[in-house]
Amino acid sequence: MTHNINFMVGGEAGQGVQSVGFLLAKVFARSGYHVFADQDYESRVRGGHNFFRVRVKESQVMAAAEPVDVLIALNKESIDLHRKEVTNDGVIVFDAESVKDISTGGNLFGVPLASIAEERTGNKVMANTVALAAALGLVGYDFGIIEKVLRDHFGAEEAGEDNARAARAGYDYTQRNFKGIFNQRISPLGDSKRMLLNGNEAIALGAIAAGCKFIAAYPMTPSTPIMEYLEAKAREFDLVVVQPEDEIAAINMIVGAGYAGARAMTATSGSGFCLMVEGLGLAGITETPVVIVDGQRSGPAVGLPTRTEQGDLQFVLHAHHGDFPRAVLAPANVEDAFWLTVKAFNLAEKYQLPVIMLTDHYLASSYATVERFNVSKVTIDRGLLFSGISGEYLRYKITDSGISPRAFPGQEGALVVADADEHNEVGHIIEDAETRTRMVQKRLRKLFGLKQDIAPPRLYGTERADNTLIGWGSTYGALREAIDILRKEKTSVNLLHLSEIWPFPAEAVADVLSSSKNNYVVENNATGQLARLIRSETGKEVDDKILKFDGRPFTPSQIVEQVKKRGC
Amino acid sequence: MTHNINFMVGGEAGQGVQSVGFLLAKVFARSGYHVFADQDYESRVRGGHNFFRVRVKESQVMAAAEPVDVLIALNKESIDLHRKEVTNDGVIVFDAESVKDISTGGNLFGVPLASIAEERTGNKVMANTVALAAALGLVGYDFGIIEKVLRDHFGAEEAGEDNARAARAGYDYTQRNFKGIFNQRISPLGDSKRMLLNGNEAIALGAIAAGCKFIAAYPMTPSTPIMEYLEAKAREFDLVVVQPEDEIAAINMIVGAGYAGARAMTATSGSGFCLMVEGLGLAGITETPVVIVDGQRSGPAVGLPTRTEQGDLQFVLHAHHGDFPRAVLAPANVEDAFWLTVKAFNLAEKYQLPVIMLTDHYLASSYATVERFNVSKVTIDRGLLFSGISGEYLRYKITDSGISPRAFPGQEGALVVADADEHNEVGHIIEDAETRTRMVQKRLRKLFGLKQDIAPPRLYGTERADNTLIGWGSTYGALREAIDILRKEKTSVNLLHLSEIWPFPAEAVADVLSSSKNNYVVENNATGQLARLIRSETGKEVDDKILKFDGRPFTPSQIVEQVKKRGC
Amino acid sequence: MITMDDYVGGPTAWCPGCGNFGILRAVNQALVGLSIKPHQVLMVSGIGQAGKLPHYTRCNVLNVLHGRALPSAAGAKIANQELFVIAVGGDGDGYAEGGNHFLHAMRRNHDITYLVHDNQIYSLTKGQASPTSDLGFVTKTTLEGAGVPLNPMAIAIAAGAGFVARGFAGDIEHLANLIIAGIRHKGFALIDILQPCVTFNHKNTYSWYQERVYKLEQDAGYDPGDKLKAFQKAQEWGDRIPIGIIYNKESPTFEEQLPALQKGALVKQPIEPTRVEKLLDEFL
Amino acid sequence: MITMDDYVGGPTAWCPGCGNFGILRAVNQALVGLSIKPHQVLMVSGIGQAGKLPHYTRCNVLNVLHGRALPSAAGAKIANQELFVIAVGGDGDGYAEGGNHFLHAMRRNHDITYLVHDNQIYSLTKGQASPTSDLGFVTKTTLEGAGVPLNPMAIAIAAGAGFVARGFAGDIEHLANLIIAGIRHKGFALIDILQPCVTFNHKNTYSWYQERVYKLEQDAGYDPGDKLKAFQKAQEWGDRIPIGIIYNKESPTFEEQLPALQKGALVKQPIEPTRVEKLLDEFL
Ligand SMILES: Cc1ncc(C[n+]2csc(CCOP(=O)(O)OP(=O)(O)O)c2C)c(N)n1
Ligand SMILES: Cc1ncc(C[n+]2csc(CCOP(=O)(O)OP(=O)(O)O)c2C)c(N)n1
Ligand code: SF4
Ligand code: SF4
Ligand SMILES: [Mg+2]
Ligand SMILES: [Mg+2]
Repeated sequence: MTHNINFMVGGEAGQGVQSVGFLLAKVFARSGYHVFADQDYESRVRGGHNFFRVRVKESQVMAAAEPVDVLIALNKESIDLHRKEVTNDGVIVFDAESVKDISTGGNLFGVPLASIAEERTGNKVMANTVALAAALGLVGYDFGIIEKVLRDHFGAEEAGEDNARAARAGYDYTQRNFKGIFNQRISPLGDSKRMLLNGNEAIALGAIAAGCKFIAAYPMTPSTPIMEYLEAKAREFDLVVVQPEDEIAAINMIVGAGYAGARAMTATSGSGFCLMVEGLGLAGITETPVVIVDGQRSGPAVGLPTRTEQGDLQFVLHAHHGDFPRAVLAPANVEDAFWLTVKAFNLAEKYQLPVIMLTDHYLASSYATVERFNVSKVTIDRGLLFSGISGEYLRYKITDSGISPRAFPGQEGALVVADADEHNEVGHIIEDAETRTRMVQKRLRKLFGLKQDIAPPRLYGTERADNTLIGWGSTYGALREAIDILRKEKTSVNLLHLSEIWPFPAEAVADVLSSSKNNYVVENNATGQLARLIRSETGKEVDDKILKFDGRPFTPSQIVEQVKKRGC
Repeated sequence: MTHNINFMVGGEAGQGVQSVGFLLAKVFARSGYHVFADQDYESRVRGGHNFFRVRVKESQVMAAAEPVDVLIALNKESIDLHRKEVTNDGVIVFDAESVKDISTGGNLFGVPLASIAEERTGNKVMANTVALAAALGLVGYDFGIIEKVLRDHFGAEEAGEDNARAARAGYDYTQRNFKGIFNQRISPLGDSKRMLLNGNEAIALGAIAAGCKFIAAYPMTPSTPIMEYLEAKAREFDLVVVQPEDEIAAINMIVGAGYAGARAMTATSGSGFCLMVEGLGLAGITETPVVIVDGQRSGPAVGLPTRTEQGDLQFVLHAHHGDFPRAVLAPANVEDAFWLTVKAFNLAEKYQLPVIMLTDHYLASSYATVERFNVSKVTIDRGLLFSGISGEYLRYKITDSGISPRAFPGQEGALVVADADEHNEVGHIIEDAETRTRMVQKRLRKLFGLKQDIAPPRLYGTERADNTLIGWGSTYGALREAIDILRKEKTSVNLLHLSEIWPFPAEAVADVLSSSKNNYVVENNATGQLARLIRSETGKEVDDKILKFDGRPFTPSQIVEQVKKRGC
Repeated sequence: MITMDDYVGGPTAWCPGCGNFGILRAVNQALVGLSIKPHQVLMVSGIGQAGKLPHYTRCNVLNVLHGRALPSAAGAKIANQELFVIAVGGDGDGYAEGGNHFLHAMRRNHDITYLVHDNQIYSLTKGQASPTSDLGFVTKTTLEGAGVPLNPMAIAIAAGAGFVARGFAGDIEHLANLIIAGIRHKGFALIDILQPCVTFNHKNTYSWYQERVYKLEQDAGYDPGDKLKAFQKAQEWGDRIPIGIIYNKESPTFEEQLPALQKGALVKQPIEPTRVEKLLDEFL
Repeated sequence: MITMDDYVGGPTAWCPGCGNFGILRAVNQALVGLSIKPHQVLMVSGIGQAGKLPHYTRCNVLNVLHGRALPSAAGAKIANQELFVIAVGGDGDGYAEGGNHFLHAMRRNHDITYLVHDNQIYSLTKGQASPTSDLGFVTKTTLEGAGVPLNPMAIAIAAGAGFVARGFAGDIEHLANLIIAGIRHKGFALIDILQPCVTFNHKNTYSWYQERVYKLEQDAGYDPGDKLKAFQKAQEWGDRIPIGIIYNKESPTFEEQLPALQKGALVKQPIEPTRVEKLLDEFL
């Protein structure tokens, strides 16, 4: 009886890889397991090769990892490409009808997916469900749970019924034909209150919880699902979701909405963010709260549209001409994604500035089980608001904190004047040196307060260690698992991880770096952008960089291997 | 007999401040003097307050500076605002007709500009010329030179004639009425072969010399004059100048032209550069040579549209998602502007990448005398070109240098495939990890060669000194003059100045910093962007920052004062 | 009662004699004519001489980036539909840099009034061609003469704008009435305003316009409800230039089609984090 | 002789049955029909399913950013007027992200042919509304139904395009002839191509289009030279959808008005640094 099993579903785009994989994840999540699932797909809609990995574990699982116990191959290519990843006692379930020229036997189990589907439901499309259940039959999972998940997913009506029937047949087929051949068994652990969701969904939920009312976004992988989710909930939650002509419109729309007093956001990826850079500074100088999600992918330009990267860090920190404050948050995982989104909206309004959420394709599209978010802990901080009439309203009143009370247009007694030119306290255009200097300083003073609101970086493992791995954003899970592996092997190593990146927690980072003999950044980019940031903020140079920029996420073992290569 | 005199012309926008100032500068430049002239004006077309300063010196003069010997006030406000800047034995020449409520005498000389103009030419507009000549009459300058400059400027016909007549009258008026009252005298030094031009003009000339054929640019202060100059010369030099719908079109047009094989450029300021960021990365991944001039001004957003700043440094270094090579050059002065523009085009083609020229409002619009450019020294390096037919042409052939031979579309036997997606050697879209990794590395390898082509920073003053001032770009002149002043006062100080900024000459900078006790960056921005860059590239933190971000340029004495404040 | 005194703004930075003064006066007259209070008005402007206008009257002001008045105005209108939102900008701002927003804001039919100060030139940047510069017009960037101009009236009609009008800064009464009609219009209202730039456009002067403009209202036979006729009318430019409402047809606005706004202005709707609970259930 | 073999490109990544295959074939047929050699052709494309097309034929390719095919194409054409420059992209690419370039490239009349694969949906990003999605069309981002669509034909006519046509991916012969006419046309030629997306657009299918399209050439009375008639024709969408040349009128191209290009392609003109000497004199 094992409690740790890795599945992979492989096939062409359009074959339903994603849906089989997701349902597989759901089945286990429902019955008490921890699950982590990531997807690998090409920038095309049909054909090519996609896969979806589902790691199932009794204890927390936080990252994608290589070894495959059960490969569900919807086409031959999946076998060819992934055979070598399958563990020694792993199995490959494939479609016996479409995959012809392959010798079965060994760990290869052919199942006539389409015929079974057709036979039981009259619909070949159900072949996917057959495959799903066949795999589960192989590990002898509880069919009741499978059925329940399918019915919940496809609805109680005919579709649910048909899927359940197809599943039963697939399940029975492997149970009947391959019983005892595959050794691993896994059984439900019991009911779970955990949620299964991906980074994009967590951000969308965070936005709704935080009272975001307006989303203007132009579709772009990997962030499109955020707007799609919000659109799906728009009616119920009184949201306005607009897909405008381009990203420039998107950012300028949310500045308009933020100025008018509605919490507003946009979501995009690097190319779209490029187009938002001017608007970012507009939010900066007009001191308008906005939240911008940048889901990173492999650049530059179009790059690899459906692949992950952490290549936007230095860009989002320095985007726009001139100096003004901003905050940059990079969630470590799905849970972080929810809470940091809430925080983003609060920081944006408290400090009246743009907040950038840096995710990436990997975090955005990977599913993880998390404890249900304790929504009662969500607080809303709308910042300093103008109260009543006391002479002329000064939108940009010079204060010690740099924060001027906000009024929303429409209030009698307070005309709200905001300007992209340098301005005086009222908001009107000025040209003189003194006012200019005071306004720049006022805006930059907000950084002092903001810095206090930035949580210190996470430290994982012992407080001191010979080796320190340093990471940021979505690599957190892989790094933690790598640390666990290394420590089991008696390496003295800990992890310093940043998810609240700007204003940079320089002292905390410098402290940890001073206390470790060797330190390595681990980054999903080509030059080590965090390493550079650390150096510019602390003067400390990290000893080495473990970099990966092929569009694929780090797995724990890849990190372990790289660390070992460096002789520690 | 003095050989160092500072003029200032003040008045409303529309009164001709710029033209009087420029002609003044020209008169002295023509007759052997070194001249530096800067302008201060508002973002409006009429009214407000503008001034134009002209420093005239027997030896090199490199920056704007405060004390005014002769103030030519075209309105009362100019007297009110600048009176205190006038030296003890300085004078103020003003329009006796429009400036009424002022008591003359002391150092105030009223001249009835308009009446004189009207009387002599029947045209009040000539009042400016009267003012110019009146001021020159006061210092007893050679009238022949004035007349020559006016005739050259306004043409031999009626306009030249009228201006010469108006000038004569103004000159005679002060000669007659104020003879001997003002003590300073200045006489021509002889014929000069020096040119008088501003940063924008130098860039435009550099572009023509370098063989730039195509300029697509959207008007934006301070860079608009570059495209305007090129348009003025388009017919003669077979240039194409296009003012498209926006900056996005501009950058994408020059990528198209660069791909097709024409040297191409654009010129803008921060806001426009924001809109070009996506196109910058397009040039990066397609490996297309383009030259982008970013004339910095006070940001963020619209900021102070007609004021200077050095606020784009970190932005242009990090603009765009993902890592790819680029070069950043920031001319120190007018001469640099010419030569670095030539270099920019060569680097762009040699390394097939975007080159950014970072100027600012101050450099762009200030006039200086420089020795005639030795154009025979201009070399053209078009980089590695594809020669003939050897199998399939590989636009992105993997090489050690990272440079792949370029072919231009239209050649038989070489189809040129360029792609903003990640691609293989041919140029077609790929998805695999290996090709991706190799392509990123190939592109980044170009930095090694590029780095060799970056000139070391300038060191001025002794090689070692107790104090080192560090600057970049247009502050060079003010810094050098500041160093001269400080050294005269026996301060041990030298200057480290960067005008070829990226790839960063880290070793050279680190060397100098290690050898000085105290070092200070001097920057026209609010946070010390170079200081941060130095730290990220060398790990060294500068001791202090002398910053100015009010939209006005540093003068030597302001730097001296700040240095002294810091106790050295 | 609202009077012109309510709309007295700060000192202006325009050239004496600039057509913008007439537009400013017409705007104020229109707001007074409609008895709208300053705090109910939001003017969103771009960058250019035109974009400065909101600073010179009294109301809520959002002066944004060059070319971006329309999306910011739309965002503000969506956030608070109770505001009278007026977008303002120049011909370069609106038809060049902002061309894409122009197209799509009309298509979506946001309920905003858009005033384009069309001086056929870039004036704040001192004299480059604009998309509406007349064919052959020589500017600092078109020494060979400008190309074929963009026809904002025709494009607006083609893009689905429901209120397409042309005004003249030299006829303040007429313009004020157009602005009133534009603000009253449910949906996107474009008012392109012929605006003499006395400094940089020495062709399209007050008298040049004066000699050419004629009022569509005075042509009893003209029906602004007919799209085809309107498109034909929109082609007129030269010896005779029509001013007035060229096309007028109401259709559902973007904002009125948004279910969320049925419950009132977004900015007035409460934030209730716990409502998200039921969504969490869906992920179990 | 040029044959279809000259235009055999790499493997495609489109869905089986996609309308793009018909367009690809028509493009190749047109190029063969015109006897143009691959190295004389430059295809510049944006990002989307449509933007991949140039990779699937054989010619010079510049595959740029989403929405930016037109300015890059214009830049390349200006640099080397000898190339046949064809810009390619989707409806989102061209009419949303690239809307501003669309307007102004037509106004300037660059001598390029622009093929818009109009599937009325964003397909590469998996099913969001495009500017041409039919009114009320439900997509992932328009669950309440899409708004009023943009009418590319009407806008093109209003913006001054000289060749405005609509093709259908399901009629390859007809489309190939349109592309031939477009390439032959001196100046900007827009060909909007009805392109069934079999995966994400289940409304505007092959048969939906098939039932509605009719050929303008077969209407002897139709005169594509009449702008007003063309604008009227451009309004037709629904039960009957005209394909063919809706508007056609040549006028001077942008490139032919550039004095520098009279001396030949820019890329072939020499670089002579010392010519700048005489300009230096002007600064003395
Ligand atoms: C992104 C960007 N590009 C360029 C500019 C510079 N700029 C300011 S105003 C203007 C054009 C002004 O013309 P128009 O919009 O017609 O307004 P006008 O001054 O004529 O009223 C330009 C190009 C800018 N501020 N921002
Ligand atoms: C600046 C930018 N924004 C968004 C995207 C994401 N994106 C890629 S293709 C596409 C739209 C595709 O629709 P369309 O242009 O109609 O082409 P189709 O795929 O339908 O052929 C989008 C939004 C991008 N690549 N770049
Ligand atoms: S430059 Fe022209 S538009 Fe601008 S204020 Fe002066 S007259 Fe008016
Ligand atoms: S998604 Fe649609 S447009 Fe894209 S390849 Fe498939 S069928 Fe064609
Ligand atoms: Mg204008
Ligand atoms: Mg499409």
